[in-house]
Amino acid sequence: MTISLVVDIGLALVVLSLALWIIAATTVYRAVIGFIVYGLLLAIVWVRLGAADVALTEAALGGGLTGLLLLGAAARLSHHECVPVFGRPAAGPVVGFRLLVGILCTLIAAGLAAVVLLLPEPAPSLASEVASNLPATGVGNPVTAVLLAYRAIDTLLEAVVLVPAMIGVWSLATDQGWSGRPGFLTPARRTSALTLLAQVLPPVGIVFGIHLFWIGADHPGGKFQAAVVLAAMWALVLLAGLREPPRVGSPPLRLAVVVGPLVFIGIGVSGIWLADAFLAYPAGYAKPMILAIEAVLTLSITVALVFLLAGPPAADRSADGRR
Amino acid sequence: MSALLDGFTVVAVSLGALFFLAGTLGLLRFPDTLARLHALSAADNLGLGLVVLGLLPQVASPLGWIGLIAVWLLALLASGTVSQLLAGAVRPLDGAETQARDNPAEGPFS
Amino acid sequence: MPLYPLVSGLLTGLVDLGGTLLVIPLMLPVTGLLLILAIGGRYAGRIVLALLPLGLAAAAAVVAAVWETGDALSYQLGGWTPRLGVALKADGLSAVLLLTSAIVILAVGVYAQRPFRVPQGLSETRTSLVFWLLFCGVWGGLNLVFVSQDLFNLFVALELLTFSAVPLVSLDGRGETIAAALRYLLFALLGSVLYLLGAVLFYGTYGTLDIALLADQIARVNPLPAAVIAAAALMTAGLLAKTALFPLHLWLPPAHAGAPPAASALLSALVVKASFFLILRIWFDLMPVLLTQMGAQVLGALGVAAILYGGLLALRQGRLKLLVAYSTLAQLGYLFLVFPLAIGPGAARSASLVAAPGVLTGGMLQLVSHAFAKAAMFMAAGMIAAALGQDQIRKLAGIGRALPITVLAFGIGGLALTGLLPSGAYLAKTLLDGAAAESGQWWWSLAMQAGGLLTAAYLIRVFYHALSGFGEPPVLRARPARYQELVVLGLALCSILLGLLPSAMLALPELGRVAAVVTETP
Amino acid sequence: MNGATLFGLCGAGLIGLGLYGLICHPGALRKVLAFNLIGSGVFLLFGAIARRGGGVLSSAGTGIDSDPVPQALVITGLVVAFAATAIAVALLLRLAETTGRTTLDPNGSDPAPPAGRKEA
Repeated sequence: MTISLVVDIGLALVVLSLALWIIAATTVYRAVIGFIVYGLLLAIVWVRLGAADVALTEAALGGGLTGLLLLGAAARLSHHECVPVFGRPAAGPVVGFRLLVGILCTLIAAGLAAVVLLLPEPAPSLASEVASNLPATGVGNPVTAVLLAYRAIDTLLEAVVLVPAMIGVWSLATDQGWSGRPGFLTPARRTSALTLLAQVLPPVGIVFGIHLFWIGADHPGGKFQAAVVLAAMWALVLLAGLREPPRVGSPPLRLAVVVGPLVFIGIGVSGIWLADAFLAYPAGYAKPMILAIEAVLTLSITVALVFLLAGPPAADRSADGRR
Repeated sequence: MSALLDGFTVVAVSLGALFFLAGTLGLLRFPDTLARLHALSAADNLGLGLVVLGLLPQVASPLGWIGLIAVWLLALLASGTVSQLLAGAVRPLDGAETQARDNPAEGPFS
Repeated sequence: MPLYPLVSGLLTGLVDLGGTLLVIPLMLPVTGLLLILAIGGRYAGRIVLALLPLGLAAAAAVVAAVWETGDALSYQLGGWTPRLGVALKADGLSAVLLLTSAIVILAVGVYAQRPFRVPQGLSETRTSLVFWLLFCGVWGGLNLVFVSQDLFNLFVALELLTFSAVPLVSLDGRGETIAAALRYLLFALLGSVLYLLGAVLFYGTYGTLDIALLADQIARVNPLPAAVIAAAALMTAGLLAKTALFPLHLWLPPAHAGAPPAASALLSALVVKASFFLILRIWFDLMPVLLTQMGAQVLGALGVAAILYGGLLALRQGRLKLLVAYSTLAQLGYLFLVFPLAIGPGAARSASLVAAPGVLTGGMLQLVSHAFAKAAMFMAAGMIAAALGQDQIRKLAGIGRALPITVLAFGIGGLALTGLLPSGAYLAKTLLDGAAAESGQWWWSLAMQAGGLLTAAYLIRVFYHALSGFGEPPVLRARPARYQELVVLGLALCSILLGLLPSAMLALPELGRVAAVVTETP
Repeated sequence: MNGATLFGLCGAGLIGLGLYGLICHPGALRKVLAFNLIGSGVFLLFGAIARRGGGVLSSAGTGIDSDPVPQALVITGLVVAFAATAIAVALLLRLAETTGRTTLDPNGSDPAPPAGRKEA
């Protein structure tokens, strides 16, 4: 029972109890608060698992942006949801059904736990293969090598998947609201504290984001984490009301979202002639190409994430009598 | 020399932990939101400062020092802003107490 | 105009590309998607119109390449071999499905030019940009699902498909279509998370995600480890949720009936088939030993339940689109009869048995003919609903004389579903019946006959109303364009004439599949 | 019982909890929260598997002692999960705006009429 095991057990128990809180909380607002704390604790769990890149992503994306999204949703929904007076949750399915589902879920969890315990002892792993092929990719960080060299198709499709997701959010606008500005991040009233934060933090955040992207080649970091930090800064500025949310139809921003995947496809297709395989990099030029792709992808993912956060375009504020 | 530094680290970090404990006690015991806010922001920021101070000798490269101090400064900035926002939600500057209290979800997004 | 040498020159040029050919069907729709967002909604229709023939040519070239070499076409992305890299592989199954989806997407793309064109004054409308962009997203997701050989890559393909299909359902912005889209999204996300969990367990046991490598390792170990059985069960359950098989079908009817006609044609004909195709991959390529287990019988039973449930509920529907959506539920049931018939309890006792050949071809024929027929029926139903302003079956009187070609197309599609003589479904049913008789499982063919009767029943109900009425034909609000009607009729004819394929072509789905030698587990 | 297996069990528990929440909670936003729980449970399981297979790499001198392939897949999965949450949130907010319903049950009757809007 080494000290690190005790810490791990404590961490696991806290994470599980937070998950229980998220499920059992009476109002959705409390559940979302619990979820944000859960996301940040999960980042520490990823550090304990030796996965620094994932810890960065989980903290920024799981705890941060998802929390922002859900908090905004919970605040908006509180006008519609029937706030249970004495803590009894809204009329859910009958208790017997819940019991049945509870038993089913505990069986699934127990089965999975048993499977985890029965995993083969010499754990199969690609770590050695990744390490031996690392010099060929010219990149020091093995995770970036997997993301951009060995399994480049997944990362390309990742950046492409964000486009239909963004369009899915846009499609929920009303037809006359199509030319308006997305409404989720516009503040009800401007507070001086938030304005101060939105003026002081973004410069630091942008420098940190670019640093995170730059060191991504050789140390934990990379384009996803950098894009999330930059998107968070932009969202903060929008939340403080310093800037108007970006219009859906603005050509430069649409090009920004598209340029990342397009450059990636261009380099991939050029690989067919230069390095005799789609998404392959010519021998000496792997690292500069990977950095070029990462730079453009960071830009595209940042803009896509902000559009995802900003929500569907709503009719212009003046026409919208809700405020 | 390193034994002295290690000793300093242990002392500083445990002091920091003590302040966190005080902050949490304040959170549990104090009657209303504003008092809790005060306890939390005061104790936790000081506790974090002590922990960062204690960890400084453990970190070799100067870049690491900058990183640790940046963590502390950003945490200060964040907790300051959040305390302002929460206090503003509980008791808006214009003193109208009742309106905000029964609609906790007002917050920055209406 | 020397069209034939031009086309054959293009085909041979493409076929000589060998493995690189597989990249074209992937990158074409993805580039289209990005260009539409960059250039904007006004030219979206034309961009798609330009890409459609290229996509069809690429799919035809893949079929030609697989047909010529008699073996699967494979390609290592980035030059990395599969344990590290991701491989693409197009065997007979993928080639058939690539071609089918290319044809259906060409028809839907041409049909949708009119409803989603941008009126003169505007630079872009919400529906036109959203539809055309998600159209390319669905097309790209489908091609990747049919061609990829890596489990996580297939997960990303499923997500691309889900994120492109869900917003199509709530395109008209009404309350109930948004609720239908949200329910569809939750079911689809639960499905893909369970699928991902299965992939994680496979990686935890064998350290790779490539289907071919996993199949080798699974074939060697005799009592399957618990993690592998759990992974297969989780993946199948997740994919069943996405295929909307009987107990998990709640989301399909409101979603497919609520979507605009062109979108519901895509959803019913192709998107639902992608997750079914993955179940085929898992059960026939990854773990053929599963076929001898009880699981295959359970899938067959669920298929029969879907046939009966879908058929009976289609009989009771008041709206035409809901009737066609419930008929999708029923027709999906047929596809799941492939699993129990592949080995069959009787035949499994022999030491080792190659999966019964006719069954896979029968399943493919049923899938292809349903894709053509259902796309045609949904588009025809859309035109009828647009013309009359409503799609109540009782109020369809006289539409037969008002829109003759549309109702004819709907009728031919319906007949193709029931499995009349020249149709692909007829050939599929004979093959499946033969396999059922050979393996002594008469009850599956009984279920197929019952399904055929139910399909005929709810179609006759529609024709009774549509072709009746002696008064003057109803006043039409919006008359569909002639080319739209001809495209839908062409698609329906494709389905009805599928049975006339030369028998040599029927061997196509079997090509390139490593002979699934199934040893009876002790 | 080392750290990796412990977090694997924690992941299995999260999946069970999330599944219960997804099925039993009527509220749409609660279902989205539960879906995120299941997602993080699956990724945690993948992380535990990565940690088990990691020992080799630390000897290779890169200092990170967990298998990089699952890490890359989890990062991609996290971004996909965020995109899914964004679409789900946009859908359920639009549903609440158009029909005032925050739940998905087919009979669609919200237990209480939406709380009157306070004049901000």
